[in-house]
Amino acid sequence: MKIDRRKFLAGFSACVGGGAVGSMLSPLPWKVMDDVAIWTQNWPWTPVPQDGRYSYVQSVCALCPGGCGISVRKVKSRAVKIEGLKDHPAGNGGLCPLGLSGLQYLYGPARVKSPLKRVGKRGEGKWQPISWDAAISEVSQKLNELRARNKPHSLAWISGENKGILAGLIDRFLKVYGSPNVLRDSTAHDAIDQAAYHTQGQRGTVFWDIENADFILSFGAGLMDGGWPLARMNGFPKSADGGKTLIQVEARLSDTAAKADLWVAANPGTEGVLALGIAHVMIRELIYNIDFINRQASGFEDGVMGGDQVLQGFKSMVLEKYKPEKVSGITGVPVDAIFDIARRFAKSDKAVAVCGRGHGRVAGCMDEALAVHYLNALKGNIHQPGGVFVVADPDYVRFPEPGMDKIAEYGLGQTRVDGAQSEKFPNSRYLLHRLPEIINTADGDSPVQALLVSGANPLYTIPDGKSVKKSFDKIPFIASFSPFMDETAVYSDVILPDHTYLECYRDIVSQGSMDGIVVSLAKPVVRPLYNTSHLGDVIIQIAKALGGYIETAFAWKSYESLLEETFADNWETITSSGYIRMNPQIPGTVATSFNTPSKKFEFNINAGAPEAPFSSAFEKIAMEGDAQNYPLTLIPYDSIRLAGNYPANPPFMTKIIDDTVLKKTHGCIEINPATAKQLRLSEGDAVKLSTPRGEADVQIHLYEGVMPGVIALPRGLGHTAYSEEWGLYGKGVNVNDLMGPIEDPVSGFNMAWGIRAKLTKI
Amino acid sequence: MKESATHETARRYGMVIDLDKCTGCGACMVSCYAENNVPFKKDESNKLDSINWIRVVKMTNQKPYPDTQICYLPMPCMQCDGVGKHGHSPCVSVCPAVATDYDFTTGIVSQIYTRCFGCRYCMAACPYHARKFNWWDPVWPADMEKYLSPNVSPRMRGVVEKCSFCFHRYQLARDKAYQEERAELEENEYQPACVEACPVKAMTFGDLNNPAHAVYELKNHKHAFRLLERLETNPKVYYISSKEWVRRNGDNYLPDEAPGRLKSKAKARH
Amino acid sequence: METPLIPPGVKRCPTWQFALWMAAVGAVLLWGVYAMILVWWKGLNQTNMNDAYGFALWIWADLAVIALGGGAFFTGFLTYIIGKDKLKGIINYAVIIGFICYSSALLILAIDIGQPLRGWFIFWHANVHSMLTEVAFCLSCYFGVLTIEFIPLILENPRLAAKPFLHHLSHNMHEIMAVFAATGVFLSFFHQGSLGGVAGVLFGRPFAYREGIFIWPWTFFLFTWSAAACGPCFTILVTWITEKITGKKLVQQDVIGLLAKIAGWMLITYIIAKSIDTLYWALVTAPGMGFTLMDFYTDHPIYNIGILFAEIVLCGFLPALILITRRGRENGFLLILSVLLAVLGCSINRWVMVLQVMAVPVFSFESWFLYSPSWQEVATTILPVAYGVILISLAHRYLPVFPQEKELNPAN
Amino acid sequence: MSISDLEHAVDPNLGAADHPPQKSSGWVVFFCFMIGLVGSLIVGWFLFPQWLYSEKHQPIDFNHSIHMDNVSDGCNSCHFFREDGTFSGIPDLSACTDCHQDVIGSDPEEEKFVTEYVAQDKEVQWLSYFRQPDCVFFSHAAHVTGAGMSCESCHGDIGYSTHSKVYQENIISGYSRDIWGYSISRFGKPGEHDGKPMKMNDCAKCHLEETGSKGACFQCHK
Repeated sequence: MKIDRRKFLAGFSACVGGGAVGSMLSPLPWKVMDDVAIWTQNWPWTPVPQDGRYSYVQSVCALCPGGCGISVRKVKSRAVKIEGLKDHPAGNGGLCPLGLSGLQYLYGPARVKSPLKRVGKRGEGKWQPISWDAAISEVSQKLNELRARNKPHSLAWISGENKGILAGLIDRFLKVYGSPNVLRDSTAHDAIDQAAYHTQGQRGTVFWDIENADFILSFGAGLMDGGWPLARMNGFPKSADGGKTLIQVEARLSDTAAKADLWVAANPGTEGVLALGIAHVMIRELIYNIDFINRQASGFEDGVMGGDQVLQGFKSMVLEKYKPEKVSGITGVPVDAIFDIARRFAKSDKAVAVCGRGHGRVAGCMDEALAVHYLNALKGNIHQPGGVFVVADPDYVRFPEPGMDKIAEYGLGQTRVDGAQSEKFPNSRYLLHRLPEIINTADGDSPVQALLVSGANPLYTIPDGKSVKKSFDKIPFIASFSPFMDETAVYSDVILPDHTYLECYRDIVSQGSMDGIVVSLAKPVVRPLYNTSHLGDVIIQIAKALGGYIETAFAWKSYESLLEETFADNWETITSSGYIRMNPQIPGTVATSFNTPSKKFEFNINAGAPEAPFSSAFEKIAMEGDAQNYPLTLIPYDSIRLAGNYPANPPFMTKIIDDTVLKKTHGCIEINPATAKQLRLSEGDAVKLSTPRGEADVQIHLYEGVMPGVIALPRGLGHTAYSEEWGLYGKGVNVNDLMGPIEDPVSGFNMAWGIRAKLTKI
Repeated sequence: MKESATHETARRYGMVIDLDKCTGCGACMVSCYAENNVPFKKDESNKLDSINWIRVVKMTNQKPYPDTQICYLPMPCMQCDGVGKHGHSPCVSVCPAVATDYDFTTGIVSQIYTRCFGCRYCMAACPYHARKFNWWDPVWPADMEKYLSPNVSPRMRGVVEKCSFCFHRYQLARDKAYQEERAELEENEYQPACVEACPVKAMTFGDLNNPAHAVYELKNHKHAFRLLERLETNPKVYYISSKEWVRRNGDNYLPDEAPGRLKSKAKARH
Repeated sequence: METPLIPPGVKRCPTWQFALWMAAVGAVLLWGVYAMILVWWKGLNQTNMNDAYGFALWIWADLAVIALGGGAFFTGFLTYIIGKDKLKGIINYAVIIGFICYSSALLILAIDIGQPLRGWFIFWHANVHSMLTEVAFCLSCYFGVLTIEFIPLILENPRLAAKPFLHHLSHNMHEIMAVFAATGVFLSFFHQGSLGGVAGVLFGRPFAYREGIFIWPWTFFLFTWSAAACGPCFTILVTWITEKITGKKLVQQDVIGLLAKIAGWMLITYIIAKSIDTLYWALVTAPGMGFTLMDFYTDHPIYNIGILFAEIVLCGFLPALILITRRGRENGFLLILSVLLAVLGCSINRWVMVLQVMAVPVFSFESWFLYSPSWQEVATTILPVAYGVILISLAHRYLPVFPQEKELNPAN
Repeated sequence: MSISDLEHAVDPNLGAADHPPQKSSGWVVFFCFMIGLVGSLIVGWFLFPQWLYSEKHQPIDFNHSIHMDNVSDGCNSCHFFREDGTFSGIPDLSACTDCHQDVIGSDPEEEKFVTEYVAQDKEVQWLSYFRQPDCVFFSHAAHVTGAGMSCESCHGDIGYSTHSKVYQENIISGYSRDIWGYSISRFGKPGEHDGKPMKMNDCAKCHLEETGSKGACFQCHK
């Protein structure tokens, strides 16, 4: 038979047809269809989290100074979730979004996985992994060299560790080495503590007894914007089950202002003036705590200074200079409102006035801190429940006095590079923001020859980024101990990565309360993931490498053994319960606690701290830039959804940022619709933001809650480091780059709250 | 242990959120991400393709400075009981493949990712935008897969997901109860992650049918309301706000209508 | 010598011309296929849809082509069941257009779902309460019916008809076509209606929600009705376009006139019902949910109140009134204008009932949700158009689609 | 078929009617049809199941029976409930090392276990015959503690096996064959001593019988 094309086609079709029928009658198509569907339900690239025994490790959060207790849920050896730890004195089970995101730092792509040595140009991002021995000798060689050149004081250490054993180790290391230059960020607390020192003569940390207060008069403090553990705000704001009163003074409707009973929209920079206006009303209407003032205060009434010179007392100064009408003119707060606030504050049972803008990461103006502190004195709530306490810092970190050699003694005798603790600023411990300018204007070599950085990201956080970078370029050697590839780590010469707080022991000192200061113990929740090393151990290792008496001063076996040794009798308690309390407060012990020459609360600050006489102007705080070229005022603001300082926002936090704050890579600038209308700007417009310090491209967001004429940018955006997968890289604007520091004449602190700015449409 | 197959909801788990307390911190959202293996992308600024099982919406009273007020509104899945509380929530009735159902023992609306084939009809049906679509394959960079919880299965691209009131916590609590030979759960044994995480305790969770649970009383607060009550979706998430403009924002009203007057009508109906 | 491929007695363009035409349309098709593969491979992130706007361009295209493919069932109904024999002059073409529309609709659905390999769950794990389930079942079944209706026509290709088996098969299928037509009408009634139900049952979406009877919202009936009205209009429109392109008269004008007249009456009754529905919705249903009519419209170029006017008056009453008057129908320009308007009107209706539903904010604090399609969406939406053009070109060239063609165009 | 092919024999002067219907060789068509039919049936019923499952062996041939003889609490001894009500499933190495710190028997598999795993502190990558996919939440507590079911009622007599059976993995879905059940057609029932099939329908069937309802989705899904 001849098989032609037609026959072949017919046969082939029949065969295919038969095959189709046969297949349908077999399991093949149906099973394949089902199995393929099952395959889509279990795509190999969709992870399957392994199950196992669940356990919880109790520890403490180290991502901000709050030190809230955390409970970490584990599945076998993996940490899967961080939750608030109930019954922990800090946080009491509550945790902010940052603390909840902690595991993203631990497992995230921004980790530095081993010691690294720079091989490219600085900041280029080319690294070579090196061994720990090599990394430590990189540092010790440099340090040996400085000592050999008799320049130990040209070593500086920028440290984010403020309290506790690590801070103690760093202080001790520099002391033994021979440098006075431990540099730390000054926060609002530094100003407030100093105000307390001037008026009460007590050194220590101020805390406001929020828990027991029923009325808070807040001068811009971001109580609910992440500056404070939110759980402490229990009862504020008012709600269906009662609650306490909060008055928020702020130029922008922040989350705190939104939750306040009353939002007082004062001109930015006039908070101190407003406080004195309120004081004026209290004094005039005799609604201040007359008993306290009469018995416990000095300098309130006019005094006599030898001869017929009259020393003007606080009372007449305020009555004379801060009449509500005048204050209203300066602050923009209606006269009625000033009276109203003063009366409500005065008549509340337990009222307290607080300050510190936003997260309180900028020290601010001494006048403002003083004015607010005076209000508390007028209320008579010093060392009273619901009032203000000054607590001595915990002194559990006690090391034996180290030996010193000549070089170290010489170095320690030099003045600090940042000018803190100098004759000019005797009471300010650190003035980190002054460092760039000092280096940049120094003749010849940089006064800092080697810089070590731990727990801080100065390249991001110090104002005026450009000049910070310029000053870093002049420092021959920079080493970072950061566990993350942050801006400063990227710009360093060698990185000796620390563990994260979830991989090691660490003592964390929380904010104080009536029950005392809480010292918590961070525990290793998981074993270290990478080739990192505890900063404490690294310090001991470096000391060992330096040898001699320095080695002897750090003769501990390891950080852990030092920790155990330090807590001694408390070790049992702190490991089992997770925390110990120190220095509990006994309310009302005022008379014994004021340490001024008069043993009273001093309204006359110069009598309070005679070593640093100054006079306060109590005026609106100045601002950089001229109104002619820069018609608007730029203020930075803090948000609880943005980690403004160190470390940078984790992806979960970035995910909850509103699209009115960050849109794709554009940071949004808040502007009042009325102001925008004048400038012919509308929602979403791309604009160039210029200040005397720099410029940036931003996007307009119309916000009724920001004062006309003022524009607001959030802190915490505009990162240029971390991993790109971190989701924050190159997004928005770092407002620190657009502002310069303004030096407080009394303390030297940075008191800049804003800067003049202009917007031009692109 | 036969479970009733009749359509009467034994327990109706629900939530009462006090908007006066909520500070908009976002801890509920982050806690939810961590609890439920919610992924993140490099850019999450387009909130319309960003997966959130609970969103905190910022509302303002639209008044000029300085009379402006803002109120944060956390919105999980409302776990609607549907018209007449028969479990016909807007989304359940439309799903063509039974990838979502109403559980008559808890009143919780499920979403089964492996059943869902991504038609998105339920998203169109839900007026609360509680349902989110996986437009992308989820990716956890570096070692981040290690923090994934085994109690919630990660979702693949192409399916819808939504808040489950942390049903796995209910399951785990029940396992524990079995082990301890108990039949009933205590109020505090089953709490969703968001409720537990709220640092200001603005959220309360429990069985709306159980007089011993806090939500039972709270839902009858004079300032309590639900979102879009007039659509008869019968949400199980209640809100409390002392501000009239907030309550008004919770639903739609003709110019001559006011929330208070209508609400009593709505309550009488159900 | 083999049997020729082209039906006898008709004139077709030269091969090269046809090839060129096919190549041009084929290029568009390939573009669409490329986009389709992208969507399947990379997922729906290739579109500009989002969580608020989860139904978008191609779902509108899907609904529109199903409505416009309604010409097949309604013409079949008129031809085989009512017995309007005159319409046999156009029924073949109506079936082909229906086949194209429905196969496109199924393809679009396969692209639109996030997990195409699990698409069969809609059948296997069906939820009988869902309008979409009803759509899927009826759509697939009716597509099967259309295929069966299409097969005899394919078998009439001269070369296939040369085989006795196929010839007889074709003949016998023709004999029982009325049964399939009836089945098609039944299935179409339900799935067209269910598509209307898809939006109408959304009681969480005040813009879409309609009251109704038993489980069926009024949109259920309106959709069926409008498909019956506008489907034939689309058939007429496509026939006219085909005639213009081929430069030949293919269907007798009285056939067109009859279909247009019926469509006109369907349209006028539909648009009256639609107006009543709209009024009831605007005055009773929506206010009951706290909405006024103007809450549903904004000053956006697409989502403004003009769209309601366009749908009901400009693309509803106007074409309906033209089509029901003899003078209107007999004026070639007015006829084509009115069928075009009717087709537009139906498409607008589907757009409004699906896409505007997504755009309208339900909360007073929300703003409008806007969306514009990505190129992948546009390409995959054009894909069925290219595919339809190709199928029509092939069918016209090789199949005796128009029985009156020979008569209307005597050879030379 | 390309256009030109189609066009090849076109002669506009000839219509279909001019060609006499050609004789079709019916038996050839029938024969080819049968080849296709039978061939595909063989493929579908016999070759396909072979191809669908890949066979894997347990890293250690485990003897359940001998363990059952030596433990006090039956299955519970190794597969126990934790305090929180979760089920431990396949034991970790640490559970084995209680007894197997050193080789205690004469079985070469045990020796392999001790030298390759215990000595090196390496977990054994057991293959789980009944591992449900990630989307499933299965509560052993509800079934065993709550409903009083025995292990055997689902897992069969695995506790009396002396060798680990071959693990068959579906190469498309990755499931263990035991989830599907033994026979590909699912005709017939699994043997008395076999584990039960564990696809969703199997669960639902039992739930319907025992509780009167298939249960809500979330009862078994996560």
